[in-house]
Amino acid sequence: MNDLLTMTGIVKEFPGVRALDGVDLDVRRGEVHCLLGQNGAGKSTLIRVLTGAHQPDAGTIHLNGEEARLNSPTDAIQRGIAAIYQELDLVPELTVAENIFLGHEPARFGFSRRHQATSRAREILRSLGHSEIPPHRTVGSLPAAGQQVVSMARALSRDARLIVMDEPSAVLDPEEVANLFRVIRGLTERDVAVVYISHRLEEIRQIGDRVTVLKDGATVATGLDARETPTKELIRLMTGRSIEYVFPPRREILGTAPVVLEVADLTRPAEFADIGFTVRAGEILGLAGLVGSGRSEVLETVYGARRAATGSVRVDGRLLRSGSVQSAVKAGVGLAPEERKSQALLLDEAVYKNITVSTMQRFASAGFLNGRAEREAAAELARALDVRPSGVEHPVRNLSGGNQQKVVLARWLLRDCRVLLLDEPTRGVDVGARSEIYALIHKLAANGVAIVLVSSEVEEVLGLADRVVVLREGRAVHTGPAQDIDEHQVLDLVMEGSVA
Amino acid sequence: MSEAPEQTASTQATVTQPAAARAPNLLRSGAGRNVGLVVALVLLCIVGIVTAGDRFASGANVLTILRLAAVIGVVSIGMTFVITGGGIDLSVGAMVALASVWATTLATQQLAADFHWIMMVSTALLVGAACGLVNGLLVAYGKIVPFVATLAMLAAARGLAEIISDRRTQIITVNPFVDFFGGSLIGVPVLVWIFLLVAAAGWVLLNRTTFGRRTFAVGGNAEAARLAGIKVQRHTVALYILLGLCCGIAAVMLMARTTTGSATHGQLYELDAIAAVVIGGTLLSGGRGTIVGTVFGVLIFTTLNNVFTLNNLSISAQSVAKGLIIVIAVLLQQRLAARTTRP
Amino acid sequence: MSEAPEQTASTQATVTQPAAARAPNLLRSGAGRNVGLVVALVLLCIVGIVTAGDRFASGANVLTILRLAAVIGVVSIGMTFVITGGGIDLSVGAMVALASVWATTLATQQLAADFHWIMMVSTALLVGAACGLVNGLLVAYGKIVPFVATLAMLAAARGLAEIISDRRTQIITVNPFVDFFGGSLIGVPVLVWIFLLVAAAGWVLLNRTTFGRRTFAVGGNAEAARLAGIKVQRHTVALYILLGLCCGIAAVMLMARTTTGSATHGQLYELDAIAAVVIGGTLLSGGRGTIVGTVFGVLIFTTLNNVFTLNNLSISAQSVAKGLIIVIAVLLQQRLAARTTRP
Amino acid sequence: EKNAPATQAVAKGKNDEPGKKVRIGFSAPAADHGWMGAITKATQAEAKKYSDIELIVAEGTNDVNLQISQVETFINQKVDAIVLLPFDGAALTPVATKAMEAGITVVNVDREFDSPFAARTTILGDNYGMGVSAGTYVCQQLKGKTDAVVAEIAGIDSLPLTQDRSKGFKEALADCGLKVSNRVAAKFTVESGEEAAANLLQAAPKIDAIWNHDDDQGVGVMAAIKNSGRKEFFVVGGAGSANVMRDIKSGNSLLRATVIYPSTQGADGVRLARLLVQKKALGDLVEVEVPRTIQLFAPVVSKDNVDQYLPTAFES
Ligand SMILES: Nc1ncnc2c1ncn2[C@@H]1O[C@H](COP(=O)(O)OP(=O)(O)OP(=O)(O)O)[C@@H](O)[C@H]1O
Ligand SMILES: Nc1ncnc2c1ncn2[C@@H]1O[C@H](COP(=O)(O)OP(=O)(O)OP(=O)(O)O)[C@@H](O)[C@H]1O
Ligand SMILES: O[C@@H]1[C@@H](O)[C@H](O)OC[C@H]1O
Ligand SMILES: [Mg+2]
Ligand SMILES: [Mg+2]
Repeated sequence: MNDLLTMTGIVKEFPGVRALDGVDLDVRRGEVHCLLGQNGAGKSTLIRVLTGAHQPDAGTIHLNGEEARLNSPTDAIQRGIAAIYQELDLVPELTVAENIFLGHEPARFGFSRRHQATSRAREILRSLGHSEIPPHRTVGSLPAAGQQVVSMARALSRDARLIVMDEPSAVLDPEEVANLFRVIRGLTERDVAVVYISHRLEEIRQIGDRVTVLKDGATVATGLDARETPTKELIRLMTGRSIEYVFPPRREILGTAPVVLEVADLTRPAEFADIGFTVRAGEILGLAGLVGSGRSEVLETVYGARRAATGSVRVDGRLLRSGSVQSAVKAGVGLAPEERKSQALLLDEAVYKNITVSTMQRFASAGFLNGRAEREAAAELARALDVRPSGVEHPVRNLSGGNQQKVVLARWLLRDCRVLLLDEPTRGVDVGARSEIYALIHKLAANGVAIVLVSSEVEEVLGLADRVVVLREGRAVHTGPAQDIDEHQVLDLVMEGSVA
Repeated sequence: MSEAPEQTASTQATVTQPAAARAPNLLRSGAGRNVGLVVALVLLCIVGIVTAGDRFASGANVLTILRLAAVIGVVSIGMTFVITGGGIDLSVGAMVALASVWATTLATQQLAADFHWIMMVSTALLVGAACGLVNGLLVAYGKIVPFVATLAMLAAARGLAEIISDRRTQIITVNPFVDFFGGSLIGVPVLVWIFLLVAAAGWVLLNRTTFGRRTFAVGGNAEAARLAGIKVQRHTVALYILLGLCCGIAAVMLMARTTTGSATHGQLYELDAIAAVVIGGTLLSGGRGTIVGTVFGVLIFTTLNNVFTLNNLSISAQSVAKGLIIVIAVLLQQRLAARTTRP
Repeated sequence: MSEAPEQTASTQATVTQPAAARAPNLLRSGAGRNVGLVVALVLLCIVGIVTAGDRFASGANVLTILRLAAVIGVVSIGMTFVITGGGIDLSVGAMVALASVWATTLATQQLAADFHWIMMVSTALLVGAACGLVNGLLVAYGKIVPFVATLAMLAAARGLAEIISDRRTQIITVNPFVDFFGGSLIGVPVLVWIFLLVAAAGWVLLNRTTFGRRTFAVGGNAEAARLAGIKVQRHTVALYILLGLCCGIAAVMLMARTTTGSATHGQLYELDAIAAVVIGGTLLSGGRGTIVGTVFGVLIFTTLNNVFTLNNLSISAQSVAKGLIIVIAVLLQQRLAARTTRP
Repeated sequence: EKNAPATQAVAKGKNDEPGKKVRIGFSAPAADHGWMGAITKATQAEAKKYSDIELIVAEGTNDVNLQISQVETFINQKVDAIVLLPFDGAALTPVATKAMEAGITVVNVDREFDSPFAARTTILGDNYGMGVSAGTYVCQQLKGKTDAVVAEIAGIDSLPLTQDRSKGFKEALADCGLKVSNRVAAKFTVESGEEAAANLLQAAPKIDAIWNHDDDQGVGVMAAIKNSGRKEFFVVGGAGSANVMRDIKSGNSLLRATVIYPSTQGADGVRLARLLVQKKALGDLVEVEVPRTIQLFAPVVSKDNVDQYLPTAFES
């Protein structure tokens, strides 16, 4: 038998939620096994059962044909299972090398051998194509993508036979994804099996061998051929409906529409320089670029979360105070930040409170909140975005990653913004909800909101935006209408700085 | 602060949360989340009744417990806000002392005698609020960690209180003041009324207003709150002022109880108040807070002292018993809260 | 514990980190991160020299400062581990008291007289470690928040110490014990040697061993540590035992200094130790800790006391001055650390 | 000095004439209650009266380690004398001995060292005697009432001096067939006194007499009693604050008497230190050396003799 791992009838219950309701999964040596499912389908929970982080309520796990009880992460690690978790599981205060070797640092008599750790970390990072990440840098100071790389390096640092990757590509740009695939192929050549989770179906086609689809905590299909199975079929299995996400048709933006957002000569040394653009009412401006090109920084600076060294931001002609979020919010600017967990969510608070936190005043008279109105407004949006589970009273912490992202979006949709800055709005969002979000963005634009969109998926930028600004190493290398440029040209621009 | 064990997982920093946290309504409403505290308090009362009989169960004794709970209770309510908002305040006792001293100087008492005792009350409140303002500014704008900033305030405020009072116990001669605050209304001491009012107002403020909502947000994730457009710094200052005000109120109550103002008032209030708040279920790391829990926390500690005294227990034995009972109460609370909130 | 300031965004949980955090080497090495502390200490010394001249700068006075620093210093080193690991311990003073009492009972002293004074030392260490073990178990397995668990220990251990000693100060009659620990080696008091050794060992343990690495991990992100296969609970217990051991050592030192064991020893050490640790730059929320900073924190507080005593400041004014100086030292530290570590 | 106790009642004469300059270090526990605050105040006031005294006052502390280092600092400074009210007498003995060995005159105040070599002179109140005085007074007042309920409100219970007081009280009561039915401990502060008394009054529904160890905490005790409206007992105080004496004098208070525990001990210590350094004798004694031990008397002050004590009483 070629099966490395067989999970049968796995059940996992949380108070009030049956996250896994009899899941089966079998993984062969050296294959890339893709796990598909909508947000909240139970993918991450299954992974956590597999890595010993959760104990299943029922079901069995066989490794190499032997029954395995995984009582703790240590058990799983010892059996050669490593994981890249969806929610980054790094210690921000420790260095890159320390994080990579967390729990199995090279040591002699308890004394850590730091030079060995550093050189081995450097080696692994190089094999991942990231020799530029210094092993001694604190992980907390790395951008999301850098942290994702460290997470990958950690999984590789163990001699694992099975590596689980829970949405590793969500924060990666195309170049990085290609890099990742190269690494995965290297692994499978050495007979290491990979369980791969992603919402990007085209990735499944590129890297996957077989597919298992989860729906509502149960296996609905398994052993599907990753290349041959039609997309329509996969989506139908996942959602029970047949939708295909397409970008809504382009709208006409009137050249006469007033300019709402005006950014001029914005500079923050070491991050970006001389960034300028304007966005009209109803217009969607896309920012394309590689990880580290400074897109997030630009958005955060426009929002006042970072203070600009030079340059100005105007909304409806009024100058915003540099470095003041207040001033931006007052002028009607909203930001859905990139890092949902650290920058956006109040994890222990109920979904509805997370949604209304920026619009509280609307539900209050003399400072007293009208809880019902608040809940109703939040619930309506949650329904529109298909947040699951549908109740708005759950703490956000208990939601799946994609659903958390929807909550962040809902917050800003609730607020009538003049300008909406969206940083990776569909990160980790499933295909079904993705089309809802696209439709919403268009609807907002149609209502006259000026939108700035950052996404690592070039296709998304080009599909949604009216105009595109391409950033490279903190500088704008191209600005122009979206229909005048295609995906390849953008990729050339971000990598080379010019169209080949 | 602790770490994440598997089955009954429980760390604020973890994904796997204690079961209690999964029932948000019960949690905040106090009923579910506080079962353990209620049980602990009831058990204490049973012990009191069994060992001291009528002396414990009498109306007078209950009022004594409540009167004693009132002062630290008011401070603890204020502390609940600061801790929920992600801070801590070690200077509460010193602020109570300074406010009590300032409000009982000869000059203030003269003013009170000439006009109205309200002068003494406003002095105490002003002094408390001013200290809170300084704390808040140091923390929010000076970016000094709350522990250190308020430790500095602790030293400074007590020193100032000693200087102003010349280390004397200042006896209150304004009788209407003592009569009013020492008196009763419908059979319930005024001090207890004040405590009830502050607790009720605190509950409404924390759970039913935008101010309360912001407090949770600021304490839960300050950066997210900031990016959501909340004025985090200003709100932090407000929280410390609020606590300072509570300390001013507590000073007035203590002045009435002891008929004095003194630099030695309020010793170790910081520990008592934080203990009551934390036992009540408010997270020391911020973002989760409960006024009802705090009230129970205060009542448990006060009742404990009362039962001990009624039983004539030696102080040393009291200490040991106290340690044990705290542990038992908390364990009880955890187990019961976990059970009841599981559907 | 703190919150996100407006412009220069800086929460432990954020991606945008304070400038200091971007230079990990300097940060941990102590040199860069601690400039402010060094400057504060140097300023204090200058004040001492200017106001008290030779009396301050004399070798004897420096040794006095170091001897004073030694006892609380050892406790603070242990506290650095617990706080870095995401915990806190309020019971240190009580543990010191209990260990000192247990190690000086008639029975233990008899044993020591018959065999060797090492019996007293081992008793103190054992008692400290045992208390630490209980703290650790309550926190890691009982899942009681550290503040509450160690508050309970504080009450219980002091009570027990009072019961054992019958509230009498127990005088040490084992002269070799006093001679050894009260003596000097190469002109430096044994107590100071112990402090230096503990500090050095602490530094190595925290910065150069897997144990230290795990401490940072457990305090920085307990769930991540668990997922990485670290036995978080066991490690937490180990941290509290370590601190208990340090309290045992401190008890031995205090016994030597006072030739007594007493239930009143170690009063408010919890506050002093936490203050030194936090001023030193260790994050109260865990994940970041510095032994060098703690040593500076301890030295700043003890030098402050010394300068005050030399200068005959009025006692209340000393309090006020202390508050101000704490604030100034921390502000200085922040500004300077930010500047030097900025690339 | 309006607030300072008037000490002019004590020996005047040649001794007061300025002599050689004397530097005295003074260290005492934290002024966390009124009596301790009064001690330092009285000591400083006394020192100011003498042009030849330079008093160096260390921060009050309950950490014996810090207090030891304060004494070490005094030794390093080469002061002429040290007046020391130790937080714990036994714990400060070694460093006091070291000071003596360094040729510094040490005067021990209030809480006694456990070695005769640690101080040149010791001046202390009579804690045991206080308890005896209070007990004896209670016995007299409750003459023959053998089932009387006597309650005791102690001070900081972990201090040996509190136990000495309680012991004296218990033994004196035993002499007339009485016992302490209820005992609570406070912390010498007003606030703790009020709290302890409030609980005590609940614990004992009927009381005949209360002895409260400390008059500053007594302010709180009386506040609690007043609030309870109870009147069936009388109260005996301790230490002898001016407040309490005025109450006693007024005659309309439940507080009928107090036993003296002078807060002028530190002040006396400074005077003695000065005499010792200047090699003067104690006036009114034929003896040419200052005595080794001076134990102050712990008399009962009641309405009859209050006028005699009021002038030296401390304003708490
Ligand atoms: N600790 C928890 N407590 C309660 N419910 C939980 C917990 N963890 C997960 N759930 C619930 O279990 C279900 C499955 O979540 P899971 O994270 O496995 O989804 P997922 O398939 O990974 O989704 P996504 O694609 O969005 O990451 C969701 O409904 C989620 O709300
Ligand atoms: N892999 C990396 N390793 C180290 N530093 C990096 C890395 N990637 C980015 N940086 C740093 O982060 C800064 C900008 O990163 P940032 O995440 O804001 O870019 P971005 O364009 O928003 O990309 P993303 O959309 O992935 O967030 C750069 O100045 C660079 O110094
Ligand atoms: O501090 C004590 C004081 O309050 C008491 O009244 O007398 C003796 C002192 O030591
Ligand atoms: Mg997931
Ligand atoms: Mg970005």
